[in-house]
Amino acid sequence: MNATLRNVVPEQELLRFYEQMFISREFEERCAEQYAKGNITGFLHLYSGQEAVAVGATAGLHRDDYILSAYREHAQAIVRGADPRRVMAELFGKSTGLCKGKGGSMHLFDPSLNFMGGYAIVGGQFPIAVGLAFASRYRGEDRITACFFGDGAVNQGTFHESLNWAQLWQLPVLFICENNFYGIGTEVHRSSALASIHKRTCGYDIPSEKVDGMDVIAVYRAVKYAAEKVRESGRPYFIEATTYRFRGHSMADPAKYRSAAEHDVWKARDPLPNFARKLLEDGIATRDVLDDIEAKCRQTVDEAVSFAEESPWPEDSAVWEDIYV
Amino acid sequence: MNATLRNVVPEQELLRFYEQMFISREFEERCAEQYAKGNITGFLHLYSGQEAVAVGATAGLHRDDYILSAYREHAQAIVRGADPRRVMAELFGKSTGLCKGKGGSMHLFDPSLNFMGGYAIVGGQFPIAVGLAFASRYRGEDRITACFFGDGAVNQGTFHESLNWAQLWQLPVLFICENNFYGIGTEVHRSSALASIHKRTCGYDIPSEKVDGMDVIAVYRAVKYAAEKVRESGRPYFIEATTYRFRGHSMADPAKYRSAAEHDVWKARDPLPNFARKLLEDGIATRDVLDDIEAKCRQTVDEAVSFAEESPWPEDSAVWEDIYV
Amino acid sequence: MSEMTYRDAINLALKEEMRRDPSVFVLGEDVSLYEGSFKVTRGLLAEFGEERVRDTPISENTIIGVSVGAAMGGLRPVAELMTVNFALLAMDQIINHMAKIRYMFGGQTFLPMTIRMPGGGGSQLGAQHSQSLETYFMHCPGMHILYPATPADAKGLLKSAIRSNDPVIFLEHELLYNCKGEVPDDPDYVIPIGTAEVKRSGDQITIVAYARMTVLALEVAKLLESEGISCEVVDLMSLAPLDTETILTSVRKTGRAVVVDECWSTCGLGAEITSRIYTHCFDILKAPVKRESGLDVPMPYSRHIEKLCIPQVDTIVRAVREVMSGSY
Amino acid sequence: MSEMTYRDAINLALKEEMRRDPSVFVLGEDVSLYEGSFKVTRGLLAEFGEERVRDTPISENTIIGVSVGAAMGGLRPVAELMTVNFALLAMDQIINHMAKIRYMFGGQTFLPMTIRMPGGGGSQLGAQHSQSLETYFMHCPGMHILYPATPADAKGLLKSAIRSNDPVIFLEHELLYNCKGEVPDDPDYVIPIGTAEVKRSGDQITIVAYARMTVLALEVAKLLESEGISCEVVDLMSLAPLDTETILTSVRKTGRAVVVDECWSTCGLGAEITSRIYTHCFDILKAPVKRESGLDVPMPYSRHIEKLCIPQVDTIVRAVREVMSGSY
Ligand SMILES: Cc1ncc(C[n+]2csc(CCOP(=O)(O)OP(=O)(O)O)c2C)c(N)n1
Ligand SMILES: Cc1ncc(C[n+]2csc(CCOP(=O)(O)OP(=O)(O)O)c2C)c(N)n1
Ligand SMILES: [Mg+2]
Ligand SMILES: [Mg+2]
Repeated sequence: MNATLRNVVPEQELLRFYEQMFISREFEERCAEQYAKGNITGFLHLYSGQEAVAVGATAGLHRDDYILSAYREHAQAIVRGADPRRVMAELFGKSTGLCKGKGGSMHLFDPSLNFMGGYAIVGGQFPIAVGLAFASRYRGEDRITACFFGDGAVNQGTFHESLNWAQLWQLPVLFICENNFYGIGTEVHRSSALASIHKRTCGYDIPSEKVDGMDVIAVYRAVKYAAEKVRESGRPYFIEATTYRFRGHSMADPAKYRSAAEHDVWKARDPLPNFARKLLEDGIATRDVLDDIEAKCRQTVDEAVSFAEESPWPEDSAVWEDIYV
Repeated sequence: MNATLRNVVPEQELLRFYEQMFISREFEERCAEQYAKGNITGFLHLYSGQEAVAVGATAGLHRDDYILSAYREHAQAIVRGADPRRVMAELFGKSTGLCKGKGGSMHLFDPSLNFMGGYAIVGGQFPIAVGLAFASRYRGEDRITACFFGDGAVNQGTFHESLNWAQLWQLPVLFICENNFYGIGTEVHRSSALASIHKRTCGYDIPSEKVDGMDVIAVYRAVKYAAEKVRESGRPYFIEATTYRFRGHSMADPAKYRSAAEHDVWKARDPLPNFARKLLEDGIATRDVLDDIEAKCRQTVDEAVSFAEESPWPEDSAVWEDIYV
Repeated sequence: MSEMTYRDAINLALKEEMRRDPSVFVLGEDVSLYEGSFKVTRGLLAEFGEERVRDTPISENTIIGVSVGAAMGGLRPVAELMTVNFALLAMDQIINHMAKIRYMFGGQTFLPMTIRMPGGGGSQLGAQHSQSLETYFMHCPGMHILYPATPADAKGLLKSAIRSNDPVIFLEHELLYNCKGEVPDDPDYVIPIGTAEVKRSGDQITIVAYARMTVLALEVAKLLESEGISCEVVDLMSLAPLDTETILTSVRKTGRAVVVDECWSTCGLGAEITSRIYTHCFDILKAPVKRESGLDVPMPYSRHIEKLCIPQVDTIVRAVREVMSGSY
Repeated sequence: MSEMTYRDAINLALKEEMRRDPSVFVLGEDVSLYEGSFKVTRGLLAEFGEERVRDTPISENTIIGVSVGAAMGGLRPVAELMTVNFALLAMDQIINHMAKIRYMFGGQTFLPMTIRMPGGGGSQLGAQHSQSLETYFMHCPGMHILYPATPADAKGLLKSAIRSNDPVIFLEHELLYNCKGEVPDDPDYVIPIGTAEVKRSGDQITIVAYARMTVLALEVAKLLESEGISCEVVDLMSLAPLDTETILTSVRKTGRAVVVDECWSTCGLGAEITSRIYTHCFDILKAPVKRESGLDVPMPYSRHIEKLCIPQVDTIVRAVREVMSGSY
């Protein structure tokens, strides 16, 4: 196992995975706190539990590759490199936020990182991802587009139209479904006739596979392999990562539709402690090293909160800015 | 062969198939004439070449079953029992038309025949068909819903949403794709990543099959079988009938995107002369019998044209009627 | 009369109509097991069961299309779109189909269906989740549009909607769900579609408003009373058909008007109402009519600028004062 | 100057802009091999090849979404929706995405894209294929809306649209495609977005119109000249941003106005323009402003009743005469 891990990923990378997962979790939990305090408002969808997907997938992509996601995207933005301070400031609605406070939690965006947005309309990002991939090919860029979405999004018309289109035009899109088994309160088999989501690509001749989304290494390997396939072939590929959100859909949801037993099963598969255990068992890190990483993450998030608190509100005039060029 | 035909369908039925196909063709060709004269205006999409699908499929359904279609639906309405005079009057825009002249060629409707409409938005009829099927089940009616559509419609979001929905809710919908290989000027493999349309139902676990849409008996058998399956199981089924339109997409289309050679191949498969030949060969009809049928059809269409010509225009006040109950 | 929230009044109307008529059923995303994302359908599954209270996939256009088909097939669907913003995914079925089917089929069918949609801004939900799209529906003939301001109206109007044989769009304001009011207990309490109501009498100026804007207008009227400005508040309730007569009668009395709408200003419903007032009251107007509308911007997230985009008590007060001090 | 049709002027603008800028590409249903269902994209495939002139599946929402993505990725897509009616299938990408993306992402990206859409009624296409949806686009901030009346304007405006760094909706009237006019040969002939034009001077009454309604208004003006009624015709050209100043300047001169729009009357753009005229010209108006609009009905097929639903030369004449004989 030790050998395997090290063979797959350099030691420093493994520690980075842990750090990224940890800061993602920490960030979300602090968001919940700030929401309770009234510093964050609106809809807030936390990613806790799904960290292995964002971290593994992002590591499997090139930095030039485009990433798009839905509204549960804080971790994806941060893992791609967004400054946690500016993400938190965005959530506070401050002018120093990633989108000047105009987007909020659901609409993070940073083109300097090729992070092409969080979208709040379920399924809205599919065609946009296809269009970005077309632009890359048209311009002769060596880049693919990774499009994240949830299990609930696969029944939108855009899913179908976009998968067909990506394959028809032979575009380099990597579709990554984060199947956390629920769209708000609706379990996947209650919204999808074929609940095994990766199988739904058969109607478009798009190759697909399922991966354990609680295992950061598995996600990393699958995405790395798939991304290279997409890059070489110029054609789409589809990954379903099975995972779980430990919290409700949003802060308004106590998630009573899930049993405690179900929750426990998944809690036992929490990617953070499990990956930490592996790192320790395999001798890749000592507890001290992990403690240092965790402390550093906590501090970063502390700073993010302070930064957000101290930042100014947008000027009134901002209302009229950024509509037209 | 003789035995087979007679075994499958009673003799009188076979003659009725011929009559229905013939009147459908005759009706369309007279429409073309009336369009040239300026008596029919707007968009006019003719069915010539596809008659075996409407006739075979309708015969495979119960009279109580709902039928919905797109805008190329004159034959489907007439075969279901709509009065050709009132259909022609509708095309002329007369007040005696099936829809009082308000619908026109693309919007035939006759609830007394359970003919639930022609729709001009590609893919618009899918969800409506699903809703009708739900109403039938809810009300405990022993009826299924047959939904006709073209090969071009399968890439609309509604196709996907509706197939998933029909299977998820377990509704008695029979999807019948008339694959005439073109959506206006676009050949099916240029719009669908998976050009074998019946295979596209794999993502919804809906059984499907392909049938020769130029063979009225084949269509009849397939639909009869499928309709019973749908009726018994209460679940959707999908038929792809391969066919060809001998004319352009609409009267405005000279159809230059198809080769003469391709056209010839399909012309040789014209369901009318081929079925006539079979009836003669199998001794089911003499040439005289067929001549009589043809003459009768011509007369019916003549009468339809006269009726339409002589009918009055809608009153001005009709503009404000039929919006609200 | 019982005191209850706007949410509970809607819930009650749903239950009463479902009890009354077995052809009424409810469908939408998370309306059944989850009892609605705004909890409006609470208790429905328990009372009416799975066949009549149906969760759907996230397929908005098909939710409406299925409702159209079900209505054509003899049922009375009450569809919920989780918020009005998602109606933009269903415009094909709403505008191209629902609103036209009766007409284009020559009156041979009718669609007794209701679409319920929470909407409105002010909750820091950002540009894609804060729209007020009432004008989009009003512009298209073939359906009725209702938008209640109070719990009682919510009950009475929703019951009319469900009983109507025409398609009805029933809008609910997200910020009103927790507002309380007295609601008639009568299970046949219905408010006729197409009637506006003078919610407060006054004789110096008319404020025309609807939904949450009516609530603000009433606050404004109360506030300004102490300054000696007497405002009459006309609550539209039905956006389509629009009860022009009630508006004009009020303006003919007061001679001045402010029209408040929450949607984007340009081509918003305030333009239509203002235009009607001018056309019919031109000769008796004492001052130009003023529109107090949502700003023509996508909604920003940050609450400090979001509030600048939606009419507020103080901006309406300002508008009223301006019209009061204006003259011809 | 060369004489050509509205169709050919659009075609020329497309070709010139594609020659000028390799990032411009065209996509839509049947735009490539079939050269467009109205033959507007004739010759494009031959000159620019398959990568730049792209047929798409019948997936309207995705046509717009792909254009949004391509624009974000550095291209200048020019999407054709076969007719404006199908925009209702794409409202999610148009209104929820295209119009909001720049704003909600804090100005960090921009979408230099154009959507071309033929539209309008009068060809006996029935309720689902005869809509005039310009008001739906005007109501939503975040995009420009252009709608030319002449071949020259079609060329100049489409070129501005394609060069614009903001999303532009470019409407084309189906009944104007064969109309001819003189068109400037200059490959840099552009008409600034946001400017209306006085297409005919007059001093007794202003007719505000756009697209095919401008063509009718000009006929009306000519007709009425012989009766001694001098009409000024303001052609909007840009529906958003709306050039209010040009409208008001004209009305201030004439003191009377008829606003002609082809869309449904209620909450149509005529309401907005009328409301602006009243608000700003109240004191100088000599008679009430009249709106001559499409009827609030789904479009019937039969030509004998269809024509009652769209403003015609004689109905506009009647409206002008009415305003001329009215007074305050
Ligand atoms: C078009 C649309 N319909 C409905 C919603 C409301 N909504 C927000 S999230 C959600 C569930 C999505 O579930 P899934 O795709 O599985 O993502 P997850 O929340 O599990 O990450 C719904 C229905 C929406 N935002 N957009
Ligand atoms: C939503 C929508 N998009 C585009 C069109 C224009 N259009 C009319 S028919 C058609 C092609 C449809 O082809 P297919 O489904 O194969 O049917 P066929 O005409 O071959 O019978 C198109 C694109 C439309 N009517 N509706
Ligand atoms: Mg999910
Ligand atoms: Mg076809």
